[in-house]
Amino acid sequence: MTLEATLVVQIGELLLDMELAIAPGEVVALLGPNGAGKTTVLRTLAGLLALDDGRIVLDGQPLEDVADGAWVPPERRSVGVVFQDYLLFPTLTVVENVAFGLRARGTGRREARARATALLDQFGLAAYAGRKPSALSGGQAQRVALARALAFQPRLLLLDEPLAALDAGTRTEVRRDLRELLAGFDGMRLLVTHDPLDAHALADRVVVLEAGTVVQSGTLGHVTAHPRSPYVARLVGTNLLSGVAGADGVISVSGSAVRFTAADAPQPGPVHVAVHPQAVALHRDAQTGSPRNDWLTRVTELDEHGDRVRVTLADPPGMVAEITPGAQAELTLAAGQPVWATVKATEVEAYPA
Amino acid sequence: MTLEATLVVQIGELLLDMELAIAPGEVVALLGPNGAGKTTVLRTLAGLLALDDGRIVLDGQPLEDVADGAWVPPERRSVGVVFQDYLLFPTLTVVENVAFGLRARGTGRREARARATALLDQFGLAAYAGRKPSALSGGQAQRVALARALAFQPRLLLLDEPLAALDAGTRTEVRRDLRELLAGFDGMRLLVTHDPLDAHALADRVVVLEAGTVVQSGTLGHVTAHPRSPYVARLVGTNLLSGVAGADGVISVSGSAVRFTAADAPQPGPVHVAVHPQAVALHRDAQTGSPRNDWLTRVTELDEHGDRVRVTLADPPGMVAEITPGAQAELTLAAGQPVWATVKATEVEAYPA
Amino acid sequence: DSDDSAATTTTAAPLGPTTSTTAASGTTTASKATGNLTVFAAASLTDSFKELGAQFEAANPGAEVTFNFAASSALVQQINEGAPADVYASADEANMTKLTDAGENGAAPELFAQNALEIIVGPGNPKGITGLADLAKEDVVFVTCAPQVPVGKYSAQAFEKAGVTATPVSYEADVKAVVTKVTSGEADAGIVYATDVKAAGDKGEGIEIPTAQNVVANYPIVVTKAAPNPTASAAFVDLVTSNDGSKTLEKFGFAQP
Amino acid sequence: MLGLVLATVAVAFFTLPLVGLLVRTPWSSAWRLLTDETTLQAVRLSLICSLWATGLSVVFGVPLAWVLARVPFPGRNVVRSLCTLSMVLPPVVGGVALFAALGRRGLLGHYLFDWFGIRLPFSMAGVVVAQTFVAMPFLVITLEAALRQLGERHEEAARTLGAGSWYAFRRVTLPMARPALIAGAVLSWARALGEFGATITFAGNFPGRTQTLPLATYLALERDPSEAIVLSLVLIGVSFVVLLAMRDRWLDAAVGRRV
Amino acid sequence: MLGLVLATVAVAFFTLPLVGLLVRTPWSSAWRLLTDETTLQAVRLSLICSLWATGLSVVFGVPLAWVLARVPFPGRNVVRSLCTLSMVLPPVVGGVALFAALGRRGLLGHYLFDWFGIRLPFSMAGVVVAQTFVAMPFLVITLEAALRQLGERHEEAARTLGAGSWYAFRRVTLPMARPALIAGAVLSWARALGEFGATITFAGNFPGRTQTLPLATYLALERDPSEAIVLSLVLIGVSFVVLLAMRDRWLDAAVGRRV
Ligand SMILES: Nc1ncnc2c1ncn2[C@@H]1O[C@H](COP(=O)(O)OP(=O)(O)OP(=O)(O)O)[C@@H](O)[C@H]1O
Ligand SMILES: Nc1ncnc2c1ncn2[C@@H]1O[C@H](COP(=O)(O)OP(=O)(O)OP(=O)(O)O)[C@@H](O)[C@H]1O
Ligand SMILES: [Mg+2]
Ligand SMILES: [Mg+2]
Repeated sequence: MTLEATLVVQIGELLLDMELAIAPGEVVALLGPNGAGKTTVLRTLAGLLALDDGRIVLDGQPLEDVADGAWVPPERRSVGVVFQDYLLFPTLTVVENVAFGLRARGTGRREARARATALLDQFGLAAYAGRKPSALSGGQAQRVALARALAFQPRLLLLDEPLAALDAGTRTEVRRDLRELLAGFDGMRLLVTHDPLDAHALADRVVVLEAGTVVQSGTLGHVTAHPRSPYVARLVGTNLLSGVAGADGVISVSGSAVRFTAADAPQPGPVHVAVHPQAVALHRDAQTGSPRNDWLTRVTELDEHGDRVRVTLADPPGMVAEITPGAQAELTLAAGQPVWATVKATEVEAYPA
Repeated sequence: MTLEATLVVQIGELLLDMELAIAPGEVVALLGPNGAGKTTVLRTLAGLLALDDGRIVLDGQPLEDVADGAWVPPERRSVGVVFQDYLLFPTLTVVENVAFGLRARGTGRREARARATALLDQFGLAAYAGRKPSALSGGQAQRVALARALAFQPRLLLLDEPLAALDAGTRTEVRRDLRELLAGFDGMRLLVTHDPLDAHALADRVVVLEAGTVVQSGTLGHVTAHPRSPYVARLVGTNLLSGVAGADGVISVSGSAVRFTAADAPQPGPVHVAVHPQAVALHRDAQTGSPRNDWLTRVTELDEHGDRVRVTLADPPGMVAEITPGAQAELTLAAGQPVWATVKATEVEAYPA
Repeated sequence: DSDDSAATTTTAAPLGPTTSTTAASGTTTASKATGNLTVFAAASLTDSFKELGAQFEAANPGAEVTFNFAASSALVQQINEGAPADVYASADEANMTKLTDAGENGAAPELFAQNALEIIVGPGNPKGITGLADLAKEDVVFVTCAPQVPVGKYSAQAFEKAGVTATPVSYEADVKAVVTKVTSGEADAGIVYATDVKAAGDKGEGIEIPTAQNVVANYPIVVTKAAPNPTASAAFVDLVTSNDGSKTLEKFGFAQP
Repeated sequence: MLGLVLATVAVAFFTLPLVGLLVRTPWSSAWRLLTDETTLQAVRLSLICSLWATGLSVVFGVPLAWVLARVPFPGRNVVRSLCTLSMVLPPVVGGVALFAALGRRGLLGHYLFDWFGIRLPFSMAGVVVAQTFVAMPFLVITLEAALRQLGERHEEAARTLGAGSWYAFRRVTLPMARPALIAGAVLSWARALGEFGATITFAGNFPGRTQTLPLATYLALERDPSEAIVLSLVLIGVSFVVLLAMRDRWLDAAVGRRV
Repeated sequence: MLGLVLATVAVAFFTLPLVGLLVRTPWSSAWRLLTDETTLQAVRLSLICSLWATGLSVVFGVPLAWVLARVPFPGRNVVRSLCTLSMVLPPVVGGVALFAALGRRGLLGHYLFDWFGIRLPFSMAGVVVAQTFVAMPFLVITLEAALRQLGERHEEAARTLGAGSWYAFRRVTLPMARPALIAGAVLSWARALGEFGATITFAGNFPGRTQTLPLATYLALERDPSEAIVLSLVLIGVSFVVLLAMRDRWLDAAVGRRV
């Protein structure tokens, strides 16, 4: 019993074309830059946007199939959605909003109300039960939207940036609650988010969507270790270079004189090279020893984050180095200043592109 | 020439009551949990919500003064707002939306259009200039809203979580662009955000609002070092305890047997104690030496973040410790397991509550 | 047919009969009449007056007649409001009186036509109506005009004369509404003017009402006080009251005073 | 400022004639007329029938508006046009059309009559039918526009929550369109209350049964205009009260500002 | 499903009478009548006047609706009621009221006449005035409801961008309310096109000058009901075309789904 979908739909200039499979009880995080098509994916799964091609099968039942014209309307798919802009019902009170899904499915008024109230308590919204959505703050509204989608237990739950408007504290709490709730039942969940922490805390697997196509998917750990696109690299905060590995295992990074060696040499051919900012050491002058993984460059930007200093290095090969305030105190780096960068071979992750 | 405001307004159960001053060219970040009243503050400053008491003075001109009934309507205050839910004009194209402020202020159609287009380019939205907002993705819409508020250069700029819907990458870019733009002109800016990084990157000063009142304000550094409320502590990711300092400088933390000494002893009396998670060391068994800052507790939660392991320790005194994967490998901690925690006196920040 | 009945059932006209001399003068003075002439006439005169208007224009080159047809009451209303009327032809004396009371008349009103009551029934007279008495029958659905409307008042009088008491299902607001009800088959019978039966053509049949029971409507005409074109007005009134005029009117079912 | 100026002119344009009427009202005879039995009958009948007509307009008009706004089908424009033509029918012709359909000899009417002995013309029911016929389109058009203006996103949300489109409409969209619903109902009601032509033609004019206030007024006009004025003042008074009841807050959508 | 059933009944209710009319139309005499000069004049006049009336209704009705919806002032309900009373005036009385105000002996009218020699009654202008008088309220009510339904948040946003409330209304709110604006205009137009009572009283019944189709129909009725039917078919035809032109997409608000 799973979700299996092949989604092909043209929207504006964007052609969305992807495969998606979610196992029962699994939570998949859908990551991707703005305009990648994440919301569009959710709309198609919910039945709010018809496919141009492909099919959607939930628990073996085809919800939509362009081939044989099968089509199940949204209200008869067991799908819950948290919309990016909430779409709370303005004329209903908060509790009526949350109870709506149950009422629409025929639950008695009293029971629906009771369950809705319970859920509101859980999200710390009890105080607002009687209010109209127009009297809620942004974050409150978002939590209500979340509660509304969770109130009836859909087989497939689609969450479109459900935590974006929450403050740091509430966010961690809701994240925890959500994790427990989701652990609870064995439906399938698709979570759109821009925050790796959400993915880390909630998702078993991440799918990275860019310009309508999947560029990478797998466990967060794996994706973090082997980013395959600048977006992913930025997302997980490592440096990503692409180059070509020679027969000798030496990697020449495209567009730069610098050559790298990795502890475990990759197959010859085009490769991705991932280097963690903390693995990039900086020095005032050239280092003796292995000439490899060692190059002269310039500081383009300095940026202190609490207990780290992020140093952006000039292209090519563009990199970010993260050093301790102590190191910075010695080096006294400043933007525009030349500097030697080195990376231990053991810290160079190289894998086929 | 500054903004000076005393805002008193009752909205629902919330009584907003605060003083706010912003100097020319200054960027103030307004932080606070959901429902603290941030948006309400912005609405009052923009003239969309009348004060119950107090006054708003911009560049010496009173915009509103309950005392003498002074009142300047929104359109004649030079105030730009990015709304939490954007409020783009659905019937106008993106470029018309951005040009609206200029047109409304009498700029010629062609010029307004030109300047709007330029701004759109800057935000990488040129491709969407001709679209209706309904054809934008969440993040795109938010950037348009930002551009719209920046297009005409208001004396006072109010940004309500302007980056919440942006993906990691775009977010850093926009943050940079924004910083340059804001550095450009000498107006005053108030930025509502939930992300300390935004505050760090953009704001000179932060004001923390909780339940309608200011709990703390100052530079981010200072606030980070001396959090005065659990919310702030959570926000900046340190542990906050409150206790009482004895004459001997020894601090007994309320509700727990543990007693702390700080390198520089605080004045006797009630104090806040801030301890950075990385400063909390964990051991299988009791440590010899100074008996202080050393206590037996239990692991309640384990949580790996990339290159750190966050260990939540049992109340009292509730704390989070951050250790390296290496350390974890040795300790092999598991939830529920007893553990000894220690903190160097030098790592204990104590200051009057 | 109905014409004769109308003619034969003529009773003395309150305003006294018009003399044929005026008719003669009508034809003589006609040549002097030029310019625009505005005639406010009762709606029931539409066809007949259009024809008279044509005759008038033929007889008086340079004269142009404009008509304003509406309910007699509405016309009085308009004239009292200062409407640019030269001539007012009413379907009953009551409305003419309203005009004279307001002093809007330029001369004494003259009667130019009469209209007798008839019972109108559907084609083939399905219910076999023969006279007013039949209208009192249970299974007969009949309509008359409301007492406020002249024909309604006359109908009431007719019933009185005939000693019949019958309640219609509806008191219509104007006589054409009665015709419509009957011709569309909603009512079995109605009381209308002879002219209406004629106008209804084959959609309705007329049942004459004996003179003894019948009541006649008098049609007065007058030149208004504020008449922009008095000479032409007089000429037109003369034409209407002349013999030629009478002939034309008879064609449409009117009787002579 | 231009907007205000134009608005003021408009108000004057509406107020002046009413003032004029008041000026010309023969207050002396007014009282006698107002307390006249037939007048009171007419008022009662007018209210009852117009309210019935409004009720029917809502019951049938709301679903129709929903279909026109939400259910796409070929020839939707034709249907919309058909359902609004009765607005432009000249008074009497409207009645004739109703005869043709529901009269004793009408397409449907003669079955009603032959089989069930039901005769709509000359009955109070006839009045209601006639009024509904001319009044309903006002509700339909107003509401359809409102529904289109609202867009479908909230309905979509409702459907993902398991609501059929009709349920979603009733629970979510219609409440959001409440101002338009009320406005439409008021327009229909006003139109029904003032209805004259179709009524007198189709239902006839019988005091206490089918003689509504406009009919009484019209007849009064035949005898004495000033009487008519008094009667229409009654009509005006009645509707003024009702319209006043249509307070701001009724009209206000429950949806306030989103903070 | 209930909604659809009710809607279908409604459609039938509107279609049947029209079919009935067609059935009873004397097609033989139809052609002669349709090509008759006065008929064509009437059609032309009806169109011109009703369009003028609609135009005026928009020009004055939109600001009025805006004031009623957005500018709070004491007695706003009273004003709203005043401006909608003309909807319920019985046909003829409407004309009488206009006389009282704009007639040559009217409150304002006699100044117009004495000072400028302007006489509205019995002129084409008079027809337009009469039609506007009865038609405008439909636009006002419809639009006001739509404005209230929209809420003020987008206007607020516009004002923070420096737009005066009237400018904000014109550039932002009105376009968002376009469906209602169109609907209101159509209702007014339809009402104006079908207007009879006020027109024949206030403007008289002069072929080519003030004789609109409804008036022509009324006269035809005096002569031969079946002629009247033909004429009203013309009226129906004309409006059918116009209503058809009111396509779905015209009615659709530009605001689609927000992704
Ligand atoms: N109605 C439409 N017409 C044309 N283009 C559209 C329409 N709706 C969306 N798009 C485009 O499709 C792309 C995908 O939109 P979508 O909302 O799925 O992006 P997203 O991944 O949700 O982005 P975000 O993270 O900003 O929400 C965007 O570039 C958007 O501009
Ligand atoms: N119209 C209203 N009636 C009653 N209470 C309201 C109304 N609008 C807002 N509130 C309450 O006022 C408080 C402050 O709202 P506000 O939107 O300012 O919070 P906020 O700081 O912006 O929160 P968030 O970060 O979630 O946007 C909230 O608790 C909200 O519930
Ligand atoms: Mg999205
Ligand atoms: Mg907010």
